Amino acid sequence: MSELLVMKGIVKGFPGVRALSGVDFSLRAGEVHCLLGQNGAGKSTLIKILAGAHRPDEGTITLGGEQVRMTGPTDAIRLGIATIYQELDLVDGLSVAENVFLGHEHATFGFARRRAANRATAALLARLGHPEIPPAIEVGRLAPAGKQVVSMARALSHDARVIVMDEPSAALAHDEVQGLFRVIRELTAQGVAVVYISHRLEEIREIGDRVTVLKDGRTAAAGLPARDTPTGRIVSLMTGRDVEYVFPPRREAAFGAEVLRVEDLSVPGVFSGVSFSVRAGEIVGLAGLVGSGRTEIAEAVYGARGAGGRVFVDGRPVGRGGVTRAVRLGMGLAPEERKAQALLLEESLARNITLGSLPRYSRLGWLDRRRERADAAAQINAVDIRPPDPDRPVKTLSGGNQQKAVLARWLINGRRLLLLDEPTRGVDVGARAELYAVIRGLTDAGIGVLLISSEVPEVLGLADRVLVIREGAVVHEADARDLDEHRVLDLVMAAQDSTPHKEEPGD
Amino acid sequence: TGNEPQAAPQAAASSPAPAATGGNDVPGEKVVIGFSAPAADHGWIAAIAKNAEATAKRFGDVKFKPVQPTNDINQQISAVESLIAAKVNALVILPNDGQQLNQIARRASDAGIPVVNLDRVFPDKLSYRTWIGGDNYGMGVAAGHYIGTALKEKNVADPVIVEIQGIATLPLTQDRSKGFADALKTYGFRVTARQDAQFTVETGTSVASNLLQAHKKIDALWNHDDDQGVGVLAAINEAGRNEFVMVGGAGSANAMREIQKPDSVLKATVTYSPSMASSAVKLARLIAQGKGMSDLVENQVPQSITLASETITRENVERYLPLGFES
Amino acid sequence: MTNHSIRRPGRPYTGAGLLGAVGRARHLGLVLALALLALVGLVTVPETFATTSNVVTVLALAATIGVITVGMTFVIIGGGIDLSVGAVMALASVWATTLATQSYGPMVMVICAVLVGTGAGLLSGFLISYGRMVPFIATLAMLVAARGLAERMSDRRTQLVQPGNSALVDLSSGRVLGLPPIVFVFAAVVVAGWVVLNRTTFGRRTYAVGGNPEAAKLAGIDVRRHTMLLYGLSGLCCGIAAVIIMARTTTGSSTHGDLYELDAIAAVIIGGTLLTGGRGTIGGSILGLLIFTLITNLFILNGLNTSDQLIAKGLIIVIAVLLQRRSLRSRT
Amino acid sequence: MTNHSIRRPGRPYTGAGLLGAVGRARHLGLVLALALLALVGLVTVPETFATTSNVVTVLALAATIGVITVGMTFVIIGGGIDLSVGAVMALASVWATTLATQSYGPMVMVICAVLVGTGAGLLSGFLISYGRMVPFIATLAMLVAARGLAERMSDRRTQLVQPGNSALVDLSSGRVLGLPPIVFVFAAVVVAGWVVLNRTTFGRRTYAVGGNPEAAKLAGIDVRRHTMLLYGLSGLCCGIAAVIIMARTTTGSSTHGDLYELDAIAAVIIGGTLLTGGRGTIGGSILGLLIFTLITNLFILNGLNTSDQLIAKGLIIVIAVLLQRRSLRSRT
Ligand SMILES: Nc1ncnc2c1ncn2[C@@H]1O[C@H](COP(=O)(O)OP(=O)(O)OP(=O)(O)O)[C@@H](O)[C@H]1O
Ligand SMILES: Nc1ncnc2c1ncn2[C@@H]1O[C@H](COP(=O)(O)OP(=O)(O)OP(=O)(O)O)[C@@H](O)[C@H]1O
Ligand SMILES: [Mg+2]
Ligand SMILES: [Mg+2]
Repeated sequence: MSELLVMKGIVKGFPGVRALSGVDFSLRAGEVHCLLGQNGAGKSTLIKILAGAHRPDEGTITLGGEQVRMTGPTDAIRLGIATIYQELDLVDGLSVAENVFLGHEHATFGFARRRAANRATAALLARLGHPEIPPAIEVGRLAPAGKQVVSMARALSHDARVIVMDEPSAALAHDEVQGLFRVIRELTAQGVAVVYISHRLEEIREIGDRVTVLKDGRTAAAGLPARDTPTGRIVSLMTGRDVEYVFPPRREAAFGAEVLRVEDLSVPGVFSGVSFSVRAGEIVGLAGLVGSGRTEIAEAVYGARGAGGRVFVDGRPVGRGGVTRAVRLGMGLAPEERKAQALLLEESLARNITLGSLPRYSRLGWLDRRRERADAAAQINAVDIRPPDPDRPVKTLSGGNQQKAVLARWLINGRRLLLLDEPTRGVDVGARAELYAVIRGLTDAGIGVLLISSEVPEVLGLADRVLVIREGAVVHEADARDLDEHRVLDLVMAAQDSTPHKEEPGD
Repeated sequence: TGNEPQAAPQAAASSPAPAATGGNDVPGEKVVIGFSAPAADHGWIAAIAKNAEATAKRFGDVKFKPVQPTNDINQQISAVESLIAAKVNALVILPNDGQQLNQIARRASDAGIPVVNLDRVFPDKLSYRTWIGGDNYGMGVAAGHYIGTALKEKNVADPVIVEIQGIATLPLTQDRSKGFADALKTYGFRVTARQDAQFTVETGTSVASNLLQAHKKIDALWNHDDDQGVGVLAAINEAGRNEFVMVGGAGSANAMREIQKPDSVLKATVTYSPSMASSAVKLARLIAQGKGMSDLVENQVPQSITLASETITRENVERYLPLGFES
Repeated sequence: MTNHSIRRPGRPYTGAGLLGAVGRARHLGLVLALALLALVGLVTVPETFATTSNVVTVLALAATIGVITVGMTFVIIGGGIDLSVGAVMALASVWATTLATQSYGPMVMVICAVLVGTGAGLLSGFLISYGRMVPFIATLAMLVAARGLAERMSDRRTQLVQPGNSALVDLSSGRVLGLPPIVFVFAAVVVAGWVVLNRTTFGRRTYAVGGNPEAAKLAGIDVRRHTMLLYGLSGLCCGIAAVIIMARTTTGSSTHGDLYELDAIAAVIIGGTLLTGGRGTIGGSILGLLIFTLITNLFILNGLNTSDQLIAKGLIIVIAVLLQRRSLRSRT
Repeated sequence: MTNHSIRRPGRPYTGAGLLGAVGRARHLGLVLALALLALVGLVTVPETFATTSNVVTVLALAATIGVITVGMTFVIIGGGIDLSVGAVMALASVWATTLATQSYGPMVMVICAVLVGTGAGLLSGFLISYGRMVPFIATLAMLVAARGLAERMSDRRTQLVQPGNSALVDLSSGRVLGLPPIVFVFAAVVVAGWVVLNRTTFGRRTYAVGGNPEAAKLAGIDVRRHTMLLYGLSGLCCGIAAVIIMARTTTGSSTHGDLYELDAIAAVIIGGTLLTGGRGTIGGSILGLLIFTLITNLFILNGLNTSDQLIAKGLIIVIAVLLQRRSLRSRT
């Protein structure tokens, strides 16, 4: 088969880093070409070059046999290359339809034809399996999963020859990924070429045709068959070593005293009557669909959201003190939207890591910066953030490394209970194993963990006990060893509703 | 004081042209005169600055050193400080606020630099050698008398009298209002409504148009300032009102031309002439050169000179027109 | 505190009807505040407040800043700010009333004002988008420079509209259907602004440019060009405002429009537009402006002095905003 | 696009030497602009510009707004804005110079000014953080109300510092080591501001609250309380500025500090602090302020007329900013 797109010798440097130092990549019409690599390997950078968002320092791009030179995103769009970026790139203040057609609106003499746009958007959303999202609603009112769908609709709206998807499944739940795959198959059947980036290897097996692996800004292997290449080989190509993609052994010792007790917690319209406890050294997993209310439960426990019911840490009530009191009592939350909710993008890595423990470094308000730096450096090593430069602005880190920075914040001593909401979203396989070990290590130190993850194997493999959440209620509670993936999925989906939306009675 | 409506114009005080005062204009030793005034964002103050500069240019023995005009007291202090540092021979200062600038004027005087205080007065007599300025209280009195007489003639009982001030926080505004109220009291009248309008055309329009709504029938209106008066008149014309007499203030050429029109509501204006700046520069020159005023017997320039506020009406406007400042 | 990231933004299924209701409810606080002010007017000065002529006065007063506010709404939604509006209006009024310009008649004066305004706006826009200056600083520089130029041109005099050009003044003193034409100009600008913002691609892109410039750029929008045009639009509005102010005061002057920038920005923000850009409505801005204008009107009708006016104004602003607090829960 | 992200945020952990170098490089544009202005001064008015007394004049002139600028820097880094600074300073000066207050002597006057300033700041802060008002509007309301109250308290008169309290005036007219004490007050406030911003948890939290309030909240920072304190701090600075202005002018007056808010904000922004919060330095703000002050000083010394001054000022601002464009590539 002939190559539709060839990128050759692509080099791209940012001040202080060389993100790409000679990448080759080729794409055929009608294939799904997976791009793999560790966090920071340069995947996003490569596809931003393909999308015209970055200009390469060196290298050539050939599309359909002709060399192209792109000066901006418009050029890429005109050439038929549509991109779903890793970081959601939607405008909150505009409607779904307006976002989908932003930059190529349906218009007559500058006047927007809203009805036509809404109709076309509804068709695209239906094609993506989400006819329930109204095209006229403001995008800011959608949850992350909904936004991801809109981003996909936007890419589809371009009638592109090449569609690039940078971790589109990171914000999606199991069943929605299937919907995405269905659409990808439709596209490839029409001859569209898809570049697919994901850290979930099982997805690669399922949807991918060929695989290109990047390592440290170079092509480590190109065009491997996606289904037949052994996992071990792919992982070692990515990481340069053998990683056992397994969960750390469960704790043998008995759990300690209760660190967290939640009694009859409820937020009207979202969840109600949630009660559970977490013991020292225990990992409790919350399994459920996107939209089942897990994030809200965690936020309510953390005091970030007004809720009825009572929460105790080490027997002390959290009460009305909100987050500040929760943190003082020893809680920590790694929220699911790292950019919006966790990171100071402009600030350095070190400052981001120590943000949650400033009182530790202060005497009468005065900062002990030496100790602060030492702790930050230690955590950077502990979770292996690359590059391990404490002074680098977090904004310039790759997505997965940013996620690690969020976790690192709460690894600094003094925590009693960690609430981890999708802690491995966007984290590469190698790092993932390390993170699992880190989390397990925490519990060995006597910390309790509440783990939320949309990846059922992760919940089952890491947690000691699992709570299954469906439509805002705990429907099942069991030891993780007594559950398997099938059973959890059954429990989770018992009530058909699997949309990323949920009715919420007014605000 | 000469506040009677019929007082004759005093050419010497109102004209920027050098007056025929005998030996005073004879060239003397070279002197540097520093000059500081508020920002010329207003016709009257702009005229002050222009008059001062024009007068200084007329003398070969005067080096004129104006500093940045500003409405910020803090900056005016620095400006005067820089003039003191430059060791000028005399200072002409129109302070944004006499009280606030007093300290620095005092410092100048203490440093041996004679200060001619223009218009807004320093509270401390040690701070200046000579004060020359208009009569704000007298201005109010003149306006009050004109309106009082006019209303008495028409036999209006319990008239609606409206007053539009300039910047309300300035002492000069308060003096004008007091004079106005005092004069009206002698006729048994009082001010019905009073608003301030920041001295600009546009604020004049908006305040006046609201006031005209508030009072469906007005008998007399005194507007402190002919600059903002242009806006006040625009609002009056827009509302199509003409049932009252209006009196202006300061004596701009615009106002005088308006007074000449038989159908205008503006019947008179009471002067507060920016020509005082010309006189101030001349005084500063005389003081610096150690001369007295040749028309006076004394060997020294007087300590204080208060200009009379005159009332310009259709009858005498011809005589004043050449002296009016373009706002 | 950006609640929105935690709040799970309700009802995906809201229909158009409901959406409309939400839109109206959004300005409920402002409408309430306005109603309250009107009530105060009816109680305290019943015989003057509710007259047609007073309503006309309020509208005519609102017209100048109103037109500017429309332009400002665009700029702020687009993620910028324009401090130069008052000064640019002054410059346009001065330029249009120079004797040279006036000799060509009122049409040319209007065209001159509009061109000067638009030109100044485009220049600010150019400095911001291509010169990469911070909008606050670039428009501050424009403010200062435009006032200086206006003073220089007019030699600090108030320039009267010549009797031969009184057609211009008739815009304010004339009556069409019982209203001064400037009120229609004001209304036309508001309607045009609304249409452009809500019904054209230019308007919708303005939200994108302000809300997420990076995303706008990736979607192929020429963010720089668009930004420049936004300031041009604001300048255009200043030019139109200059025409209104010339009609109302019969003059052009470098002192016109002092501090209009603050009033216009305040009206826009009280109307619910975020200073950070990406959100906002023309309707809200105009409601905000009317509140301010009505406050002044009420005070003068009641004969309050300025100091009391100021204190009361501060309190009223706080109350108006707290009234609509529920519909406006965001920082900056 | 936003290149600035790549610039290191001031290498907090490197040695003092490096810190200095980076700091200097960051403000290179400003330093260059300042140097250029100094050069102009040396060329045009060589005999007066470089004198000690002129330097003292510049510093004394900068002191009032300088102190306010320090507070403003905190507020803006914390994601807010404070329009009320000039008015609060005026109110504090009036309150401290009422006869009742003056009867207790200069110490009480100073304490009174500082308390009034802090109180007003905390009140704005309360409205913003607990009343959830937009900072622009809340502080605008405070501006208006504080001016009104100041006018009312002083009955619109300028209140002189009584002869018995001349110790206060000596702060400006006295000399310590050849400089007026207010210059030391200014310096002390700048140093204290720098230390708090860079060496304490309060400062660190300020960056977090301004950079991403949601993240700050989830990291356990009491964002509301912190925001309130930031405005309190700004108010405190206004109180100190009131003491300086009383010393300089020997008066308290409701007209003090008119438009200081614009100057202070402009200085902060020209100094590289983003209006969106989360970034910025005290040093930059002070450099920005010195540029403005130096411009004024040069104009004074050269005796330019106002209109030309304004035009020139606009141009200089543009040039200063373009000079540092490379280090400040962000919108708003
Ligand atoms: N704007 C930038 N400025 C500086 N460095 C950058 C910038 N963008 C990316 N980098 C650096 O380039 C390298 C590659 O980043 P990239 O985002 O392409 O990684 P990635 O493979 O997509 O990782 P992930 O799986 O975590 O998303 C990283 O070291 C990152 O820190
Ligand atoms: N109005 C809405 N529009 C769209 N989606 C909504 C809406 N309300 C709720 N949702 C969905 O419900 C979820 C809110 O619940 P929550 O975030 O607690 O679910 P979750 O189980 O934690 O899901 P996730 O796996 O995304 O963390 C959102 O993620 C979103 O998918
Ligand atoms: Mg990536
Ligand atoms: Mg969630």
